[in-house]
Amino acid sequence: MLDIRNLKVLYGPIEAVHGISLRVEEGQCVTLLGPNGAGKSSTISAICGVAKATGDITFLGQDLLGTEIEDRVRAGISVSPEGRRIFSNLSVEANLQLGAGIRTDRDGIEADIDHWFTTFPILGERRTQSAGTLSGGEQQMLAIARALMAKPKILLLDEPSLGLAPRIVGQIFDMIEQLKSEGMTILLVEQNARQALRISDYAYLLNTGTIQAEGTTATLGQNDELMAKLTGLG
Amino acid sequence: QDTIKIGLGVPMTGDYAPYAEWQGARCMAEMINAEGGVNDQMIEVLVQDSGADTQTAISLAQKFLDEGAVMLGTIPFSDTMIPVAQVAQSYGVSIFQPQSTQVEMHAGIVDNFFTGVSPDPFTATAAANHALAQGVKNVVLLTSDEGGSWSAKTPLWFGDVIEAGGGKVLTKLNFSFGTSDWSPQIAEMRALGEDIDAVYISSIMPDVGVLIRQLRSAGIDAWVVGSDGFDDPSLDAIATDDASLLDRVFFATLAPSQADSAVVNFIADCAEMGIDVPGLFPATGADTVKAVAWAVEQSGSTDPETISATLRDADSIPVLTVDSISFKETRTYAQRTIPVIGFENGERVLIANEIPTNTPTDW
Amino acid sequence: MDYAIQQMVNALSFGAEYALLALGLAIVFSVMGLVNFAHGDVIAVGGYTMVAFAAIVTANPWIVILGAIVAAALTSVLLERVAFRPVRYADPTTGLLTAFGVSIVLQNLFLLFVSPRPIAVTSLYFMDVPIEMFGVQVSSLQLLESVTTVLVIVGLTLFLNRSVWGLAMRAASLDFEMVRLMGIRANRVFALAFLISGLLAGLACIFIMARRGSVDPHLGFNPVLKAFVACVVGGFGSLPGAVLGGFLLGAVEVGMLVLLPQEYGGMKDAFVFGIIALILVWRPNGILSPAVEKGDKL
Amino acid sequence: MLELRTLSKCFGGVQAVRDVSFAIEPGEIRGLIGPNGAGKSTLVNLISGLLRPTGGEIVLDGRSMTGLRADQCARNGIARTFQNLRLFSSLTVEQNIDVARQAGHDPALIDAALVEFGLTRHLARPAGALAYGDQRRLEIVRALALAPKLLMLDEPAAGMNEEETAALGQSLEWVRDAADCALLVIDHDLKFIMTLCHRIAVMDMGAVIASGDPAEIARNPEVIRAYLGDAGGDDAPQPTELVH
Amino acid sequence: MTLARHQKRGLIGAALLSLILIAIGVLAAWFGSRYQLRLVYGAYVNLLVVLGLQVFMGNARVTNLSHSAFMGIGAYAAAICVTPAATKAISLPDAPWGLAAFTLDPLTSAIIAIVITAAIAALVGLFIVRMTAIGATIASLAVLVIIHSIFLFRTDIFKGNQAFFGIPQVFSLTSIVVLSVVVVLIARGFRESHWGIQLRASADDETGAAAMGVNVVRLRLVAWVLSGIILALAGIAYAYYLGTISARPFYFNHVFLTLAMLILGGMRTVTGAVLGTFLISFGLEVVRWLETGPVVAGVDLPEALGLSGVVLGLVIVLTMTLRPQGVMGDREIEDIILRR
Ligand SMILES: Nc1ncnc2c1ncn2[C@@H]1O[C@H](COP(=O)(O)OP(=O)(O)OP(=O)(O)O)[C@@H](O)[C@H]1O
Ligand SMILES: Nc1ncnc2c1ncn2[C@@H]1O[C@H](COP(=O)(O)OP(=O)(O)OP(=O)(O)O)[C@@H](O)[C@H]1O
Ligand SMILES: [Mg+2]
Ligand SMILES: [Mg+2]
Repeated sequence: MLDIRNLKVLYGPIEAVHGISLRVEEGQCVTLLGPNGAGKSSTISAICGVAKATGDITFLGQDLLGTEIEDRVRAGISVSPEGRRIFSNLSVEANLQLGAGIRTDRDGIEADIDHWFTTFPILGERRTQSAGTLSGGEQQMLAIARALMAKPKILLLDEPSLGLAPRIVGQIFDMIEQLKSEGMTILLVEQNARQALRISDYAYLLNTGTIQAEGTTATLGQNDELMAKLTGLG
Repeated sequence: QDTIKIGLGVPMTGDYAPYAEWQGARCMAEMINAEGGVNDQMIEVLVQDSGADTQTAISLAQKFLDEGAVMLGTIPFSDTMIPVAQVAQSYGVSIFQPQSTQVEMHAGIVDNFFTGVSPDPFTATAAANHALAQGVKNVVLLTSDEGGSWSAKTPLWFGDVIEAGGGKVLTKLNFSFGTSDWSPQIAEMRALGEDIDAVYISSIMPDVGVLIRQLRSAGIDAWVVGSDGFDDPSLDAIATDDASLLDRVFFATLAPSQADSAVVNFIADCAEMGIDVPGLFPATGADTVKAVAWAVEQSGSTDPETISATLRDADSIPVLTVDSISFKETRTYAQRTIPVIGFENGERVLIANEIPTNTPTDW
Repeated sequence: MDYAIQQMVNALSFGAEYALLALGLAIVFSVMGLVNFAHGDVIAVGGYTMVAFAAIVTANPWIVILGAIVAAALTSVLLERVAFRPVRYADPTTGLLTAFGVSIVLQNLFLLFVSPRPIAVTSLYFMDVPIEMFGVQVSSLQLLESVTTVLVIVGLTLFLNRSVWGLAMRAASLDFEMVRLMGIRANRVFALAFLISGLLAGLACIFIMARRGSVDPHLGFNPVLKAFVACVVGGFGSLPGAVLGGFLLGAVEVGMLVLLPQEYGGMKDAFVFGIIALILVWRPNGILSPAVEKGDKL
Repeated sequence: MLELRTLSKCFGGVQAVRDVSFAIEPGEIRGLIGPNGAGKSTLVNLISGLLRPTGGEIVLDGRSMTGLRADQCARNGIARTFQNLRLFSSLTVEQNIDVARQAGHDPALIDAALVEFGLTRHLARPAGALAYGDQRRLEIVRALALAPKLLMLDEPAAGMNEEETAALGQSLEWVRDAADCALLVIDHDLKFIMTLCHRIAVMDMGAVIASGDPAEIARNPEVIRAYLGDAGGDDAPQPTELVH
Repeated sequence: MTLARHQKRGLIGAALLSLILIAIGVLAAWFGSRYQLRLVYGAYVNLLVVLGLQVFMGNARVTNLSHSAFMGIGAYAAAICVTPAATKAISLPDAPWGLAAFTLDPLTSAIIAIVITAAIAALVGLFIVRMTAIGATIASLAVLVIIHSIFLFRTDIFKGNQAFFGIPQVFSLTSIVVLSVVVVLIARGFRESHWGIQLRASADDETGAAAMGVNVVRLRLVAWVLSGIILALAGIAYAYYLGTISARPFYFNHVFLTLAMLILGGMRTVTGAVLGTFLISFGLEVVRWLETGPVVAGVDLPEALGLSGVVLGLVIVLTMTLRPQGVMGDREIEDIILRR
């Protein structure tokens, strides 16, 4: 579904990702792991067109590089970005409405918003509050819900568990599993390696902008040395 | 010296560009030069943009002086005229300003200064005399501090003359330049409950045009009287569709500007020569050039001090805007007739053109 | 009594004009945090278009009006494209100064290529007819302008709060890229905001021109200056704030004109702005922006 | 040293903090955990003066801090870091620290802290150009320049992997000893909190629902219900196994 | 007290700037025509204004549009004190409070003018510094209008749009060069001081700064008043050289011009302020010369009046779009010459 070859990400003169290749098949959940500054977020940014990149990014057979951010979203890519980036001056509800900006089915949108308010009741309680005043974790929930409002074909999640309480972390991973079982394709970036590996099919380990290891989670899971490195636990 | 240089460091851009005396000055210089110049010497008008900035104007004056200018021009604001005159003094050069009606310049601060017009009390008096002649009794004065004494004091002088002539100032109302809705002032006038014979205002276009129309649509049929600020082609234009709008409007100004007057003909001649002189104010620049040329011719000298002395002592100096002016008695401002312009069927007519004698003296 | 009512009507009509102008500023501000000092020059473009239309094309006032509105709207969109797009992500100061620059350029272009002097346009005089209503005199123009302002307020409020485009506009000022990540064509969001602002400028231009009957390079400067103050008083970026500020300013201004003794008339602007300043001391962010306690939140 | 007495904060209808009372002793490292929106950051905002309490009292070393502005609190020795970084991005690292420098601070301590947090080589770089992790560390060093009596850290380990988190924990212990101040640490990384803190307070719905040493907290059924849940999956670390 | 690294570097930078200022003055005095001397003097006056503007705008990063009015206050206050009573008897016959009845020496007058300007700045500043950035900017615009209306209205004191004349012309190029050097040192000193850095920090992140013990409101007020004092100096230098002032030069046109200077050079640094002032002052002179349609390299250029206005506007727009932080950005002169 998503096929990336020889991707380089550039911030001005700095190259943050040095020619990586990765694939996400339809219905799969693929995880990117790696320490701070490895280039995970940069890769996500490049896929949605926010960061400048070279190489090949093909999505559903269509070449993405050179297309506008908006067109990529309309092609079915949706992201919950690093740093959440909720619209802080809009209400929680308006954030979700904007998330469905490309949809036209009014009733469907209403229903989906209600769905999210039941999934994350705290958001429901804050529905008219301006999103900037939400707590860190509430904002994270909102960002994930907003990304899903677009009904994407592929969902890019950049550290969705960041700043969330353990109970919600569990809920988020359960939700990802659920989405996957409904056929959603997911590209996940996580620091929480164990949990991420548990629910994903395939994983890439990034460090300093290059891929250091990759494999199905089953094979990776057997590689103790690698696991130790990933989790830092030993 | 090959040419007779007149230096004009004046605003060609910015808010004060409409004064534009340089346009008329250039045209007049070309006319004189086309006839062979003065005493076989050509007149050269040096023009540079001061952007209405005093410092720049002074620097430019210095530059023109160093280049040998025999006469200078500046924007008609005393804050610029005074320091420019001070700089020019050591060169024996004077300033000739053809539009400056401010009273202040005549208080003896500088004496190397001429203005080709009479100060505001004279225009106010000329206008008031005509108003009295029309039987005006009750007047309303509109004043503003924004245009200096021109807009703040001229109406009061007008009122003084009216009261001296048996009339009455009903009230004074305030306004700002750039007003496009006069309804608060008009409501005040209606609330007076008395018949208003005339409304006096020293302001500029387009405000004046707006005032006239709004007065008329509010059913106030008083004379609208004013000064040189009225003298812009866009005033005539408000009556394009309804000539009667201007029927009860007149103003005292710098020069007769009705059809076939010297100024109007001059503007037409300039247009033929390919020089755009868009109205009375720009045309007045011709006076500067004409006066200098006359002085050079009379004295046979291009020494700046001689030129100034010749102008100062002459009984009668021919200029473009009025038949003649003289500085002999007044020293710094021109003794001359004050034209009063009115309208008939939307066309300008010269109503009066006399030297007022009953001018207030408190200035 | 009649007199008081008359002046109140006048105050309302002053306010309507300021509100209309302030709305044009507020909509652009709410989208990209830009304090658009060039708004007045967009109005002037409308005015000059009228001159050109009346002189070259036709004197039919409706066509002249249409021409002016279209020209103002197009100018506004064009300015967004050439001048404001590059500073889209920049801080408000940068935008403000850019708009300053644009305004200076436009004014000087008018001076250079048209004229520094006022040019009369008489084709809109017909809009200004005196009407007596309950003993109060209003001009049809005041009435029309007030009605227009009210319609614009209602329309804009619905649009901004109900439509996705409206939401996107409000969101774009803080995180433009994220709006694009919602699949919303952000360039169109900005173009739309400037289009609306330009249309409002065009409308304001009609009323200003109908009243003044002439255009010069500074046509919009003074009214827009007031409109800024209206925006700040109401709370910059808030549309209801802009409207409230506009009417408040109108009231204060007419009030000062009426109440100040003539000797102090010259201080009118000082008093008007002084009163406004006092309001700002009471509510530093404008009347309609509630004092939110942000804490460490953004 | 720091004592909170029935501290409360309302935002319109939302009671973000309600009647919170607790005390922090000198040299203590206190953990603060709780579900999202429990009011932890709000509590820190109240103590640091960024928000005004709607009720209650904050007392530092016997002096009331209630109602003081943020800058006054800071000068009285209450320092903090932010959940969303708030560095002065156009200033250099050195200048960022200078901003916070107070009369009573110890230059040698700052130098040592720069070494401890590995920032020495970045001194002349603009803070905005640092990697995210380094920015987090800079916030801590900057706060130390206030010569704080109490240092509050809002999710310092967020976005760090386990190795980095462990290193951070050690650095914080160093800070406590070297700067001789008490620490209040908020984080959702339980392992980090439970290793680092002597005592932990748990907040939910604005109120403190439990307080005690790590072992007590991990066993508390209320805490498990409100905060930990079944912590997702079988191979996730169970609370009890985190206690050392 | 020991100086921090950036403060030592700042000393070098300030010294370099001073040298440049002195050099320009000396060059002008040796080689310039009288006309050019006047231009250079004008440039130095504007430099003082721009430096005054920089002290507040550059450090607090709030756009101020009222600076020319404060320059006006300084100029008028000094003028009223220093102008001989005999002259004032003619020019200010109705002056209240005996303003027309005394004469002071230039130095005392200048000190009084500075004190008065600082006091008014402090009063106005109390309001301004509490507002949000855009609010403060528009409020400063209101301040400009208010002060201007007062100048216009109290003709008995200020003469409004008429000339206030007869001010002793005691300043020369030398005095203003010395003054500029002093002001550059003050501006640099403030920027690198503890307060300066705290203020710049608050511009980056106000909440963060407050939490680090920075009293943002008080610091802004300090910068605002300091800025007012420098602007008063500029006004005094203007009045003491021209001998005649009026309300007009202290209004919008001057506000825009000096603002353009600051943002072209870069408002965040003192070097930027200096650079921008001289670039625009001398650049405009070139444009003004081009407008007259000179013959350049054998080509007779057409007359293009009104160019300077367009150029000024374009400079602002292009600077903002291409280099929003001005030519210098965050760099002072020493950052270019010395290694970081
Ligand atoms: N806007 C930027 N400008 C310059 N360099 C950047 C920028 N954003 C990221 N980088 C650099 O690119 C590299 C990769 O950063 P990236 O954010 O992709 O890492 P990451 O793997 O997501 O790390 P983290 O776990 O901290 O989120 C880092 O060295 C970072 O410093
Ligand atoms: N300025 C504010 N205005 C309105 N509500 C607010 C404001 N700040 C916080 N809140 C609300 O108060 C509650 C507590 O927020 P707080 O930020 O303290 O949570 P937290 O415990 O830090 O959560 P997290 O772990 O997710 O960061 C939240 O529900 C939030 O929506
Ligand atoms: Mg990342
Ligand atoms: Mg929090």
